[in-house]
Amino acid sequence: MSRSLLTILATVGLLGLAVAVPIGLVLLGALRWGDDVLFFIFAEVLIGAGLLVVTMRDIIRCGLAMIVCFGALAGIYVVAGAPLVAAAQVLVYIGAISVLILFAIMLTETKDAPTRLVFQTQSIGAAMAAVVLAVIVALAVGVTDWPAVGERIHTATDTLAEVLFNEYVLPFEIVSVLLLAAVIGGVFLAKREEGSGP
Amino acid sequence: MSDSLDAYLVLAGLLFAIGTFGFLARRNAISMLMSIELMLNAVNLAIVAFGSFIPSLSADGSVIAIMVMAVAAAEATVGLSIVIAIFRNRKTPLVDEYDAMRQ
Amino acid sequence: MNAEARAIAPIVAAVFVAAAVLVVDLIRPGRRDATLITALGGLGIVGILVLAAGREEVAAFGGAYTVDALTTFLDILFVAIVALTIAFAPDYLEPRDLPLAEFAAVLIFAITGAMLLAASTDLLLLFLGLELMVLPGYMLAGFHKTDGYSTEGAIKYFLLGSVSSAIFLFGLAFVWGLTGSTRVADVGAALGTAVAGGTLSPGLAMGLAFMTTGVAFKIAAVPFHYWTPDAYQGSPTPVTGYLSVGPKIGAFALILRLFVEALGSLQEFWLPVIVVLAAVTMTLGNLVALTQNNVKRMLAYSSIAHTGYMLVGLAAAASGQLNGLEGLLYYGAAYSFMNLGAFAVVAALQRRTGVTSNLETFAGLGRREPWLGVLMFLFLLSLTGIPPTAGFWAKAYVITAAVQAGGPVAILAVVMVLNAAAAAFYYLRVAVYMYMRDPETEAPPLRHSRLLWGGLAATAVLTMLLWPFPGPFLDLLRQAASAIA
Amino acid sequence: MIESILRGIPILSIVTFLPLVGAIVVAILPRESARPVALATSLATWVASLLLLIGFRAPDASSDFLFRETADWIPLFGIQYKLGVDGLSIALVVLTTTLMWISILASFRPIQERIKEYMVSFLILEVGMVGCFVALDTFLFYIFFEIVLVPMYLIIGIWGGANRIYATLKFVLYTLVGSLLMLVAILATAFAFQAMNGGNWAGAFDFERLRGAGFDPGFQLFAFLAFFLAFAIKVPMFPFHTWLPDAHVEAPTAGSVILAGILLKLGGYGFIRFALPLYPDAAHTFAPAIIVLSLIAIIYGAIVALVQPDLKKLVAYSSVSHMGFVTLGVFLFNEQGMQGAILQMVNHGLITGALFLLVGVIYERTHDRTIAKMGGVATLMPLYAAVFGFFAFASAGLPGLSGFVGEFLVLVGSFLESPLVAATAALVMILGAAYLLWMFQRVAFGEPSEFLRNLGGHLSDMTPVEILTLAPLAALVVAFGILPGLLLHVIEGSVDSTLQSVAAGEPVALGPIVPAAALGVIGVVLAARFVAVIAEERSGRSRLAVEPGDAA
Amino acid sequence: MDVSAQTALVNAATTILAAGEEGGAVGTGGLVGLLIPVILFLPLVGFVITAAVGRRLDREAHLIPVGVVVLSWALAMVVAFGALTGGLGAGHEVKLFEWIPAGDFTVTAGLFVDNLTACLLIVVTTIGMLVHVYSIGYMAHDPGYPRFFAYLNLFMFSMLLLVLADNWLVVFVAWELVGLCSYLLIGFWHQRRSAALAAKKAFIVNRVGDVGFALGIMAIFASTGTLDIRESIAALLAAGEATLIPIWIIVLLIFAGAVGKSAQFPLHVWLPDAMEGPTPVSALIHAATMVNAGVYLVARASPIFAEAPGVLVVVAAIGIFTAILAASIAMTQTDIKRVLAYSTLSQLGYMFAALGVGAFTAAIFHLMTHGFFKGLLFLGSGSVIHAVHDEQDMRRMGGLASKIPHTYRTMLIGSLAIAGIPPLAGFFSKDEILGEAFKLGFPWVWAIGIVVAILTAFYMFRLIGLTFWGPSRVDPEVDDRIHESPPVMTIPLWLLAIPSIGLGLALGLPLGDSTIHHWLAGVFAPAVEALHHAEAEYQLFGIDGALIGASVAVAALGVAAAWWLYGVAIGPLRRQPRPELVRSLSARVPFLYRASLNKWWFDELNDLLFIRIGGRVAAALWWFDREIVDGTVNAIGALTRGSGRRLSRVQTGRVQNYALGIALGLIAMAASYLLLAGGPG
Repeated sequence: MSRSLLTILATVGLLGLAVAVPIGLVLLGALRWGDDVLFFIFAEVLIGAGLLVVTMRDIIRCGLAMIVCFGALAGIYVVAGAPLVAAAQVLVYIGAISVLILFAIMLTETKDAPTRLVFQTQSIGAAMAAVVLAVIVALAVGVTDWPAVGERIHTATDTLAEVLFNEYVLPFEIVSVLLLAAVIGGVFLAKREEGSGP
Repeated sequence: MSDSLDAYLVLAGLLFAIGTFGFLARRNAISMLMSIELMLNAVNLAIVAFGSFIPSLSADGSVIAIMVMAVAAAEATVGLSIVIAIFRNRKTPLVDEYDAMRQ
Repeated sequence: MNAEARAIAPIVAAVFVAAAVLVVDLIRPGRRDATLITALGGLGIVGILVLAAGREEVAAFGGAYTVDALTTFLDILFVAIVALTIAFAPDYLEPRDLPLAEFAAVLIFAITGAMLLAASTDLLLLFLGLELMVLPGYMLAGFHKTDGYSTEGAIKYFLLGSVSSAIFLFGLAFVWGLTGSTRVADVGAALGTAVAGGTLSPGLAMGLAFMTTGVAFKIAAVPFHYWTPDAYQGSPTPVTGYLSVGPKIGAFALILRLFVEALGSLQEFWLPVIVVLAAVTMTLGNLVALTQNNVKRMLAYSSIAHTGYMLVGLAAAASGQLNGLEGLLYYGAAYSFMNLGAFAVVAALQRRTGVTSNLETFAGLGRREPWLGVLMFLFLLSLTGIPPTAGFWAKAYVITAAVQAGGPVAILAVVMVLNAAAAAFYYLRVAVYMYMRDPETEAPPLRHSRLLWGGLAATAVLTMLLWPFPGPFLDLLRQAASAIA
Repeated sequence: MIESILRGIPILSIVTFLPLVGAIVVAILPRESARPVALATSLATWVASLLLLIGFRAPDASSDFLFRETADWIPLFGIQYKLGVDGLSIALVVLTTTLMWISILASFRPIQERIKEYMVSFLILEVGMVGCFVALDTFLFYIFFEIVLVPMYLIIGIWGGANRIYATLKFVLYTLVGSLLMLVAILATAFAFQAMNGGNWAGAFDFERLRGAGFDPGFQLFAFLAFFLAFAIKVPMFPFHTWLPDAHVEAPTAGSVILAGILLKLGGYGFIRFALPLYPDAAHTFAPAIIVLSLIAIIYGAIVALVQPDLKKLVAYSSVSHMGFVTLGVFLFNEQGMQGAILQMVNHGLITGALFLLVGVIYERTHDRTIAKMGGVATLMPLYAAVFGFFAFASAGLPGLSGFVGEFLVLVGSFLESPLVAATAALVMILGAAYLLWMFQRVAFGEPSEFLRNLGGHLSDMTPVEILTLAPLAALVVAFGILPGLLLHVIEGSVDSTLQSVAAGEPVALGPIVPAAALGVIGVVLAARFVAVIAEERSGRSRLAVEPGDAA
Repeated sequence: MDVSAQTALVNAATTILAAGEEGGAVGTGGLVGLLIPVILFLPLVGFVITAAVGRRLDREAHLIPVGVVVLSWALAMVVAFGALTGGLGAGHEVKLFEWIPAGDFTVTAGLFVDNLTACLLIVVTTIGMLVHVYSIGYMAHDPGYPRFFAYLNLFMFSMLLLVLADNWLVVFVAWELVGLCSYLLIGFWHQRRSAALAAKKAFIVNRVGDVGFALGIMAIFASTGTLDIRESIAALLAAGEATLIPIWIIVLLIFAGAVGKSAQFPLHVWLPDAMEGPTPVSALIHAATMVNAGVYLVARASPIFAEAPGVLVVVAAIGIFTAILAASIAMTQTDIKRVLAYSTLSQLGYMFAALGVGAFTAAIFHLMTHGFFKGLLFLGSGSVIHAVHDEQDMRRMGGLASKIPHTYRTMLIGSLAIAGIPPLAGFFSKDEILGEAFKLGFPWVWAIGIVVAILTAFYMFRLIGLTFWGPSRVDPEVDDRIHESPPVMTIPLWLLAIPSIGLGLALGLPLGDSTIHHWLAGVFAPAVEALHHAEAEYQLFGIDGALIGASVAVAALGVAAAWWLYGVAIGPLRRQPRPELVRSLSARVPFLYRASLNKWWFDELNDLLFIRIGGRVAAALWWFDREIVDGTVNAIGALTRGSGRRLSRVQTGRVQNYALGIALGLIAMAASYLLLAGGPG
């Protein structure tokens, strides 16, 4: 009883902190209102949800956290000026992939699974490797002078459509073939053999 | 901050690292699959960021991101079907118990 | 037909062949012959189209898709690989009640991806081609879905493969962002100016690292090879044969397009990495292969070692020797046929279900099934690199290039031959079992389909006769190499 | 007349590939015909090779190669199908073809299993060996050099003794290490030549053009070392010889005959034909070290032979000792030494071949080769004992038989260089007599042993076929002993031209490399030893190839 | 024969044989040019035929071998006579064929006859012929009859080649071939382990010397560029000090060969064991011919030996030491053949002593006389052994004089001859050696030689006494069946007795200017000149007479001592043996007695050195080979496989482990690229 209360309190506290920090930063002048705050909050949610995805014990909750994470990312896409991608993100990831994964979770859930160890014995090593990787990427990004960086560009949907079906017609077709192949193979693999198993 | 390419890229790096951690640390096949999705999303974030900040890539960024999403969907399909197939054989989703072949 | 259509025709045709196989199976379910005729006939058409397309160099789709001699060379190789794999498959699949049509269709999808890789001169297309090549691979690995080993191999292959794809894509994104283009030609030009000062921007270095890791994984270079033994061992044997050559050559095609063409100007940066990778890859592959008692697993490690040998060719090429590219392509072709042949023999032995691929299976093979024994011996000799087999010529070609390159690459040549000598041990150990051991239980000889024999004959002839004689093969090889140099 | 006829036909290709045709025929026909077809093929090849001898011109012009056949093979790299023989090659080709039909004949009775495969292996082996001796293209030579491995691998591995798998794998791996490094050297040499010729590959593998090329001394050192390793393993020189006793003991009789009779000669031939003329400077640099190794081999092989309990092993170690004379003679760089070395190669082929046949004769009857179990053979099988004694003395270098002349010429050659070397090598006259006579005494003399008496009637004297296999060898041993000129006239030209091309060489200063290398070698040995000891402690005796399950 | 007749004969011989060659030059061609090869090759033909068809001839197998040897002997006599009468001038050579044409190193096989060769021809062919004949009887019941004669013929060929060859390397060939024959004949009864061992020992010990000889030949070639005996000697002499290899080394090496073949200390150990062979073999090879080869070799090389006086001293020392060593051993041996074997050693020692002091002629003289009387003694001992049914132990003989009279008488003659009792052959030659030694300034050689002479006389009459005189100690079972040998054996004995008695008189007179000196003066002139020995006037009633007296006296002393101890039964001289006295005397010098009985422990020493220590060394090397050399190879293999096994543990089967590996690889890759990014290198 008290544990779930504690959890709720901690969650609320964290959420508060997540909102409070950007506001505080704006007040301090480090952030500007509008996009910056949005970006910050979305980024917070993204990272937080991401961490939850990889750390939570209950895999269904992980899946739900993943949806949150994808949503936050869609928000960032909007901030970045790619609303179409954001839409696609919502459709593809939240609408399709996440659902797929949730179904898979249901299908493969066993009674004893959640009670067992969630993490590998090597999780400390994994954490260190991940940190190092993040540091490397961050450093490399920070040190690099990006060429021809201009203002943030908002891509119009119609130009996008034009590009997609003009310049990118071949990749587009290839992707469809890829999906076709994946569906054929997926159906075959997931199909239950007659007279075998549940 | 939202005008800085670096911020997006660092964010992408962080997400990628989180995905990496999940992949390395989790035991459940579907958790690992989710981690992979996080990593792909990180890549997508980077791609979109480049598209947003580099004029010559403005349209391409979005297109490529969408395509990567499609690829991710395909991968998820295949992956989940394989997970289901092996679950039928092994009755467990814990990948570290799939070690019949080694050395 | 305009040039663009002609250029893309083989890939379109391949997709249609895959679809046709499925449709034919729907109309006449389970009819082996119909499926085979459709698949092999369709592949024949694809092959013809490849040759037709290859008659002139075309840069289609705004330079994203190029048909040059390299494309033609690799496409022919891919078509041959798939055709042979399909020829070897029925004998293995039928006793296990695995559907041939799905197998063939998925396989043809995979090879479509590989063909795309061979022709792409666009980073996005390269990535898509790679995915189209490997995704069916994951499924093929798990094709024997009721078999624990097959699915285990598949999930390992899939999980690691997906991660490596993500890593590769991450790197690709950075390169793309830094060069501002996805076209190989533009990327190359941009990088040429970017590294004019002799240094590399950290972002680019990181991107390069991610990309190298990604492709190193796909070609099963050490230390990104872990998936190989498990996936190879677990997969149905014909699939293993395919996996050991198709995706590997495809990944090398990617390397050629990406590293040699697009990142050619960064040679001085990635050459040392390739040198180290080559040395480590062949040495570890061979050392571990020495200890294997399962032939499929042994051949998996041996395929890692062969990756190392091919990397030597790449290293020589990166040191400015065109021979290196020729050697790499030559090695790829020779390796494809001998390795496919070896796996085909293993598959043939496993016609009876329940037969493992352990070394004991081979005991007394030379007496029980002399022809299979002789063919296996031939493939093993070729893998060892004993003249006059193709494996030898390929090694000699690569070594020549490495020696010409001089410096650390020449030392690689020495490492390579020492490795080849060590490798002889485990290849010959199979021959030891075939000819010098008597089986513990005498199994009656099996009947194999004519298709299998035909396929084996084809691989054997190619293994015996793929010499660097003047002729179409060599011409194509040289043109292919010079197409990207 | 015969010369002009021979010039019209590709006689060398015929000699080389006739056995291949035979092999194919044997493979096609049923197993009953394997023996006669194989024998007929080998005899036909022999006759063809004798034509070479007849067509051989007087030695005055024979620094040049005869019966050349040249065709572009892989023009991309200037690789040619180029054959040609000089006296040295002819001598060894004829030796090969002679021993070959003898071996095949000698296999008629002992080999009953898988006779087809056996004969095919032998005939392919002949292709490889003859090819090695007639190839004038380094690449072609390498190919033939490697081809030899495969049939020998099968011959030892399939028809060999109890521990055959270990032996055959060791043989192949050991040889491969050397020959693959040689391949690198061949390719590097070709490239160096090509670079010197402004990037033109033409002739880059052509021995005659490489011969006078004059490579950079530093490069020569490395290339020579690779060649040296390949040939030293083949010869085999101390300390690369340990594959030999194993291979010999396990190989079937005819396999041992060919192994000792011809395969070892590939090493000596390679030194004379390729290593010396191509890399004269390096040859001069390493000659002192090689001479020392040869001396060690000569003495060491003889001493170790003394205590061998197994007949074949004894003969194997005697081969180490005898082949030491070959390398010694070659690296003296004088006429006597080189001629003696070549003579020694031929004679060793004849004599040791015969000794292995003789061991085979007794093994065929007793299924044992343990010297301690023998005794009194002279009483039971007088003819056998006489022939055995004959070849034992021939092997011990009895003057009047062929073994003496070669040995003595090498000794003379070494005396001219350094009396101390000659004196050391001459000790083998005592040691050789000691191990051979001791062996002979224990086998042939005394009362018939318990073991042999229990065999009773199986111990018949030599059969006509066995006599037929040994008689030609005995005749040649006598002939070359009394008229070594027969051989010397044939090889004179080759010796002169080889010496000429090596004469220009100058030793390269090695500086501190030598002690460093020596320390390195010692270090490797100690380290390997250490590891082996640890490995042994951990898992009983662990050997290269033998796992617990590997024992056949 | 008066002088004019002699001259006429010489002229006739010259005309017939050498087709009118001028005296003093080396001749070629002519009838003799045909005869010499025939002498040589007849026995070879006999060998080949007998080896091929001998078994079918069975008991008639001797016909061809004996026939060819008799023929060979007759021709040899003609040639020898021609040569010794000066009919061949300075010699006659026959070139046969180019044996080894190896560029600069060209060996032409040829034959050469001069007076030295002629002397040896006489000994070799005569004794060879008689031994052949004798063997018909001696080997009559042996199953290996044809084989025996085949070997004997091969030996005759080899020995003749040895003395006839004109090239060092051909000599070496013959040298080895006689060794081979010796091996075959010692081991003739190969079922006997002792025979087989003795044969092997003989060959191997000989090989030790042969190494020296071979190196000597190489040194000669290195120094002169030729191996023709005369040419090379001339070249060496002409070069003087300037030879590539110092002459003293060359001659020392050649002498090493002689030491081996002639069984001189320290390589003498093989000869006594060689008595395991059939007795005719002992007579022919190990007494009369082959063992003399060393003496012949040194004599042949005398001009260059003379250039190295220091080496000659070594020769003399080794010779005389061997003489006394062997004589001391012979004193106590009980095997009749071994006594004779040690006696042979001792007498060979004399010959080397003679060579060493520069008395080359005396050495050859002794060689000839010794050949005959030692051959006689051996054949006689064979007859004795035959008579007592293959018993060789003299302690089981005694009193045989009356039962086998021919044997007894001839052996007595032989013993008197070897003991140096005038006027038998041995007296002349031995006296000449001792006298020359004294006169040429080697009194120590003389002194030891005198002691040896006493011992010789003593042990020979000990032998006669134990064998023929006194009471019979023969096995009673055998005693009744003792019989004299058949004529085919006794006739050769008598034929050998003739030169044993008369050869000294024929060749050794007149004293101081003997025939043998005339014969050999030319051959040894260069050596003698080089040694600068003052040609002392022969003084029968001075120093020479005194020396003769001393020799005779000591010989008589030895004989008397033997009679005193071991008895005598010649006509009126009768005395019973006193074995108890022998025992008490030997008890007085226990060390010497045991040393003599145990042959000064040389066999034990060799056993220790070569069998025990050498065997250990060989075993240790084999261990080294297996464990270190091969061990390294195997360890590298094991190391490779072991590292593979260790590396394969990385493959845990768990995806996450793999992924971590990939992640680490990625980090390493990124790190290395970032490092490289700063610029290449």
